[in-house]
Amino acid sequence: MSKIGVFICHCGENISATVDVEKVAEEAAKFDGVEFATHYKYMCSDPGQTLIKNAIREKGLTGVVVGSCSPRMHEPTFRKACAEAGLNPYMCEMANLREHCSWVHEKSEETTEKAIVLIKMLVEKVKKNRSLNAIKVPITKKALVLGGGIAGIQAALDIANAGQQVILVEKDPSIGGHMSQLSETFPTLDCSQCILTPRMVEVAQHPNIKLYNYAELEKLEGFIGNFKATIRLKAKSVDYSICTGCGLCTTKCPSKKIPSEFNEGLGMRTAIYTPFPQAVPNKPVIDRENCNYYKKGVCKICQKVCPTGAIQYDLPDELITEDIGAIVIATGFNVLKTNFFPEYGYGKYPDVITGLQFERLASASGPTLGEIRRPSDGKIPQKIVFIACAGSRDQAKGIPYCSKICCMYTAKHAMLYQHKVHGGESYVFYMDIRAGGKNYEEFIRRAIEDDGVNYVRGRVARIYEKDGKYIVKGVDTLLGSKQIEIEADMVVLATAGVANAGAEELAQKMHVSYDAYHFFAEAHPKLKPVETNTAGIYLCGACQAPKDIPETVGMASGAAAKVIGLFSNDELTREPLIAVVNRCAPPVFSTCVGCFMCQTACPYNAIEREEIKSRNGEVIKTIAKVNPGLCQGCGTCVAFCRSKAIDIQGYSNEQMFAEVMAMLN
Amino acid sequence: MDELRKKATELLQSGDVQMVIGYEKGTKGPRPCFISVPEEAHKLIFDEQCTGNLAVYLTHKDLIAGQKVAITASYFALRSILRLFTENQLQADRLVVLTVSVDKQLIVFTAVDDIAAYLQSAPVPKREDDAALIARLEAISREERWAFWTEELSKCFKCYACRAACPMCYCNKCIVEENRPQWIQPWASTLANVEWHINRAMHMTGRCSDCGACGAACPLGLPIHLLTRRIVQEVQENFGIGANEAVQKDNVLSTFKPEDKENFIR
Amino acid sequence: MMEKRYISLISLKRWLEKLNNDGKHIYAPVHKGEKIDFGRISSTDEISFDHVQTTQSAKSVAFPRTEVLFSYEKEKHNVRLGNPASDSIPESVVFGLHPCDAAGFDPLSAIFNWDYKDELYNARKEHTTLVSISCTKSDEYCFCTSVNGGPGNTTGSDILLTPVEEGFLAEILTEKGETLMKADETCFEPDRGSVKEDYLVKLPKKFDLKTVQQRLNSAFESPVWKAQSQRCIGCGACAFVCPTCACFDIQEDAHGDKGKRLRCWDSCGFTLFTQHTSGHNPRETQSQRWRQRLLHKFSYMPDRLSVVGCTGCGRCSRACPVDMNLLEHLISLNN
Amino acid sequence: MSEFEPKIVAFVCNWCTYAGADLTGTSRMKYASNVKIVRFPCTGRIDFMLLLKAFAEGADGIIVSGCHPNDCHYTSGNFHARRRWVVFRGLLDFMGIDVKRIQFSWVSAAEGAKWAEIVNSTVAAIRELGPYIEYRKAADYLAQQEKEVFNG
Repeated sequence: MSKIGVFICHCGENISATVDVEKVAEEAAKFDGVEFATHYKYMCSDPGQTLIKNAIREKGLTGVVVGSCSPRMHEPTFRKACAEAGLNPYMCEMANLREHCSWVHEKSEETTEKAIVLIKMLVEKVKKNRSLNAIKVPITKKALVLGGGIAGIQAALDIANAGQQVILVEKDPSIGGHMSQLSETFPTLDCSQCILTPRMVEVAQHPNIKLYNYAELEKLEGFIGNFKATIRLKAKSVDYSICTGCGLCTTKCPSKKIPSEFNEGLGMRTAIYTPFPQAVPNKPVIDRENCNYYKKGVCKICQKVCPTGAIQYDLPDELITEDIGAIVIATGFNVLKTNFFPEYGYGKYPDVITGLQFERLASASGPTLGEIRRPSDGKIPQKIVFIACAGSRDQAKGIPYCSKICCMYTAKHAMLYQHKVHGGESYVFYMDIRAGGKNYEEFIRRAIEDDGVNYVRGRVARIYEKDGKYIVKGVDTLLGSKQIEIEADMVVLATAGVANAGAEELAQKMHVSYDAYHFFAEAHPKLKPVETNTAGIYLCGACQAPKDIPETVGMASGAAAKVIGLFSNDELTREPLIAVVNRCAPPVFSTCVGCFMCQTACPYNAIEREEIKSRNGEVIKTIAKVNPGLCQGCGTCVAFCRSKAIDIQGYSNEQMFAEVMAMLN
Repeated sequence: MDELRKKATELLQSGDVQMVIGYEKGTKGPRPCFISVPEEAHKLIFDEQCTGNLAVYLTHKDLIAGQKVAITASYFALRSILRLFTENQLQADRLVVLTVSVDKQLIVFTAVDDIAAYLQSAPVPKREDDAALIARLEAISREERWAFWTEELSKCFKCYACRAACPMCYCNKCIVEENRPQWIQPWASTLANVEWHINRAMHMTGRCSDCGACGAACPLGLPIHLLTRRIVQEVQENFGIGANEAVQKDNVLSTFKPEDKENFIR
Repeated sequence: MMEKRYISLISLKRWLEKLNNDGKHIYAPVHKGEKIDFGRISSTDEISFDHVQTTQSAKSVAFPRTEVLFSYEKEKHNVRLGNPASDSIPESVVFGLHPCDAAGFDPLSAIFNWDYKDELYNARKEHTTLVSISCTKSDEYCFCTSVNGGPGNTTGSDILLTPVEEGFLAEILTEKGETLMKADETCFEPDRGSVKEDYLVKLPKKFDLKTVQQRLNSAFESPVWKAQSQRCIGCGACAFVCPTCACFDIQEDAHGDKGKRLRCWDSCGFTLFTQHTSGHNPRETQSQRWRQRLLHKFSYMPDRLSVVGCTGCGRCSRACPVDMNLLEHLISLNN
Repeated sequence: MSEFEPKIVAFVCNWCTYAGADLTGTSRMKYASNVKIVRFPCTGRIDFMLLLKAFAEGADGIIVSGCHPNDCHYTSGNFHARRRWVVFRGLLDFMGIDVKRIQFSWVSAAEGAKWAEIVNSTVAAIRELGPYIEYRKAADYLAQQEKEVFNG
């Protein structure tokens, strides 16, 4: 039998000015199951709370309804007060007599009547409340960072420096990512490698970071604090425990004509290779697809020349599993290739290149040692055209979004060109110049004003080859859509930043959401930019959307802070207002029929499968089970469940039903 | 039909399946039958009159009892079977699905995807009478529709033949039997019946094969299958998802599109 | 008592109109969509004389599908109870039911009176007069002659009308029937001496009831139940249309502090009918439930209440969505 | 005769509309007292049966309100709810249930004024439509027992 206490607050005069609080308390005392009802000037004050606590102790109350302000304001206050008096905090409910009644209605009998009904609703609800306990989830204090670009490096270092263990997984032979390919960085024009390489080395040497290069996430199971990650270590054909990284093998390898990924195809590499001289780890791998030994069964030159005998051709892929508490996704992005553009020659013109290729040309460590030369004939282009928004903001290409970094790097490219090719002429075709950021706009102005880059507002319709020149046809919309033609020696497309190939597959593997462009989706566009919908998995860098280095680094530190925060406790404590699947005695076990339609409705992948087995291990029934570590308590599954096998604590079917019935009867 | 009987005999003889769920000649029309020995396979029939949705038996645990079974499925039953797969109620390696096409060809499905492909290519059996009644109901005023449905549904005595005949109603505790809280008044009276049928129809969203078995099962002849029919139409018209597609989708109501209709929302 | 009269169709209608004008509630077979079923009539033109069988039996005149047993109102610690006013039960006439339906009230009354005398059932039955019409037609589902009945059987009826040329032979069988006749006795003419049997449909016996009963006595563990029930989908259609099925459930119609306690039809064919709170179900499978249905009607009721729980009306078979033909199953038990 | 005062139930989500209604209060905007709010975690939680129950128990009108699309605290609960209401409304209308009595809306935590407007306009609209007796009548099986003894 319920013994409910009802406590009506005057809130000074905020409530009592329009609501007859005495009458509300008087009427409430008459409700079935109400043991005690009273009113007081300030229920949230110390004496007010003491009033409630004393009543709980003296009357042996089983539930409390406080009629006062919005529960969004003082629900924690009153629940805590109840807990202090020995009543389960979840046996306390609040009726909103202020924001939803006294403040929005005039003083009248109707207003008091409404207040009485609001109290009645919550009295009926609280009768159906159940005692709940906070949910505790143990935490494995080890983070997994996916991707060793600047985002992953920053996140890994931040977490490691906070004293937590990190596993960094990089799919390529070296960490460094796109940033290691860049020449100089805007808006300061400092050398990218100069600022990045120390960080890379720090990663390699950090006692709290375990680096797996040439590795990929194979499988992810579990949930926040308790993931189990299976990582595939791709066969390197080199025993890293013996290899000293002397590099002799790479100089002797006879397959030297393999386009270098690091140089965006503008240079060549060998079959056994380290992607670039500053690679971390600075040890080679064999590219089995291009190696003579794997292709034809003969060669083995690298093995012969290796002074330590580190080359082992039959090393297989290895699968390792790690217990992980949190994950940071930092898998980065890619750029569209030139063959995506029929109007610009489908990639068949060798001197129509992407911005990333231009970075390699401009880089001192690049194939031309930093000189701007045409890939086709090595000549220095005297006239160059940069086309911004190549693919970006183009509905027809299916990329309506802005790639965000192109305006800045195009200005940088033009500037670098002007610095390196004296007397050269550069043109930038653009739609708008987007230069929001510290010192960004100034940087653009410098390109135009100091370095004399010609900015043309308009789109390029076509590029074709004529007499060894590229004829770039476009319009200048600022000059009344005047047709212009430029005879260029070289064209650089600022191609759109796109999600990495395989991002979708990875997202599915990890049960995180992704958007229509296969970028990973943040949990909330404003308030949860580094979280994903799956608790314990965080995002940073360009895998979420194209972004520049400072933003990436900031986001990486943000994600790291989330991980460090999570790891600051041994257990995760969560509000128990979550969904639960009912269980009942055999032979029924649960009214859940295992259709798993709830699973598709859950935004948090909190619904798992549970097999109910007989004593001899035979599966009797497979039913849904809510993972309390993941469920956020939205209750969407509850409304979907046909047989009402799932219910949500705190907003249960009985509670909501009772409220509606009480309101209308 | 000979081909069907031959196949059934073969399946039973070889031990590939232990039971064939099919139709036999009944008192007035075809009725479900369960053949466990090859000698009885001659009883099997399959023609246009075989419209009852046999998929309902696939979730009868006492009947199936862990056996591998074959089923002769009508067009709509195939949809239900697809849906039961989607909802994890069937195991592909425990079921052989057969049908007879419009041009009298026996078809043995070897993969679930083949069923989907067949449904896409085979003509959907038409039910003109229902379309006409729906059109008539749409043409009259809301008040008249309410009068029509309360009159019809006031007759319902809640024998739950509609539920029992439906392959998708396999819950071991139906919402109408749930009494904490009592969502639906379980007794027979007009509003209690209206509530039941609204629930039945809503629960079919994206799951209904549109077979009409619920209406056909009703001993009082109430046109309750129009409600599920309507749901199928709503899903098609508002979300562009046809019944063949819907039954394969995890959950039509949770696979939203940001641009879904919301002209009724302020 | 038994008195024979003759009544012409025109007089019959006049008599019914008189009864209607006297304030009696008259229920008769009427067209409902494509089906024929009982309904309260306001005009005799609505009555169907032409059908083999109505969809439902006439039992709901005494045992409605949903009935209020009592109402209550809570006031803090007190509860006020309200009893349904049994004196408000209207005087009713069920017209045009067939002998198998009238006979159905015997087993029904037996069930509602074997230990507790059910007040509401008895009051409703008391206020009802049954004017039946003998059968001149039958179909493949009918088997009244095999269960002690017949197309002109008088059991249970207060008045039995048998269609003879242009009118009806009226057998006034009970005092209730006589009272009803006397509402306008001018409508009834003296008996014309028609031989009733000549007008009745001929319905040969399909099985021997005694044999079936004997077989059932030892058939509890028989595999026949499983074989017969395979097709059954476990709905309640058979029970709800049956003139003798009397299972009910008690439900609560609660609205805040007020509510009503209801009695509603239930069926032993439903899974949940026997399911315990613990999850245990003594009749777990459909075959057990099917066995219960048959044994109850053909073994337990004859044994304990001395009345067969089936009148051979065939409704269950007509209503069954999957053609569970009772007659067919009884014949197979017989053989 | 006094004017008909409709009973209106509002089913709202905790994060947007409930907070929006709080803002209406803190802004001291006045609205009709006919509406009473039931708080849910999310519109995705709102069971369609609760709407029918409200009508059966005497509500003349219903407001269902939550976060604007893309603003859901739980990312997609309101999208799920929206699909549910599309189908539900279609079915109700087909059965002749008066869908004009159900007002769906998106009210954010910042839209205190919109909440007041939604309440007032809904109250006015329901007042115009009158009490929803038509629906409640069907609930009264005692009144209908006569008809229902033989099931219609």
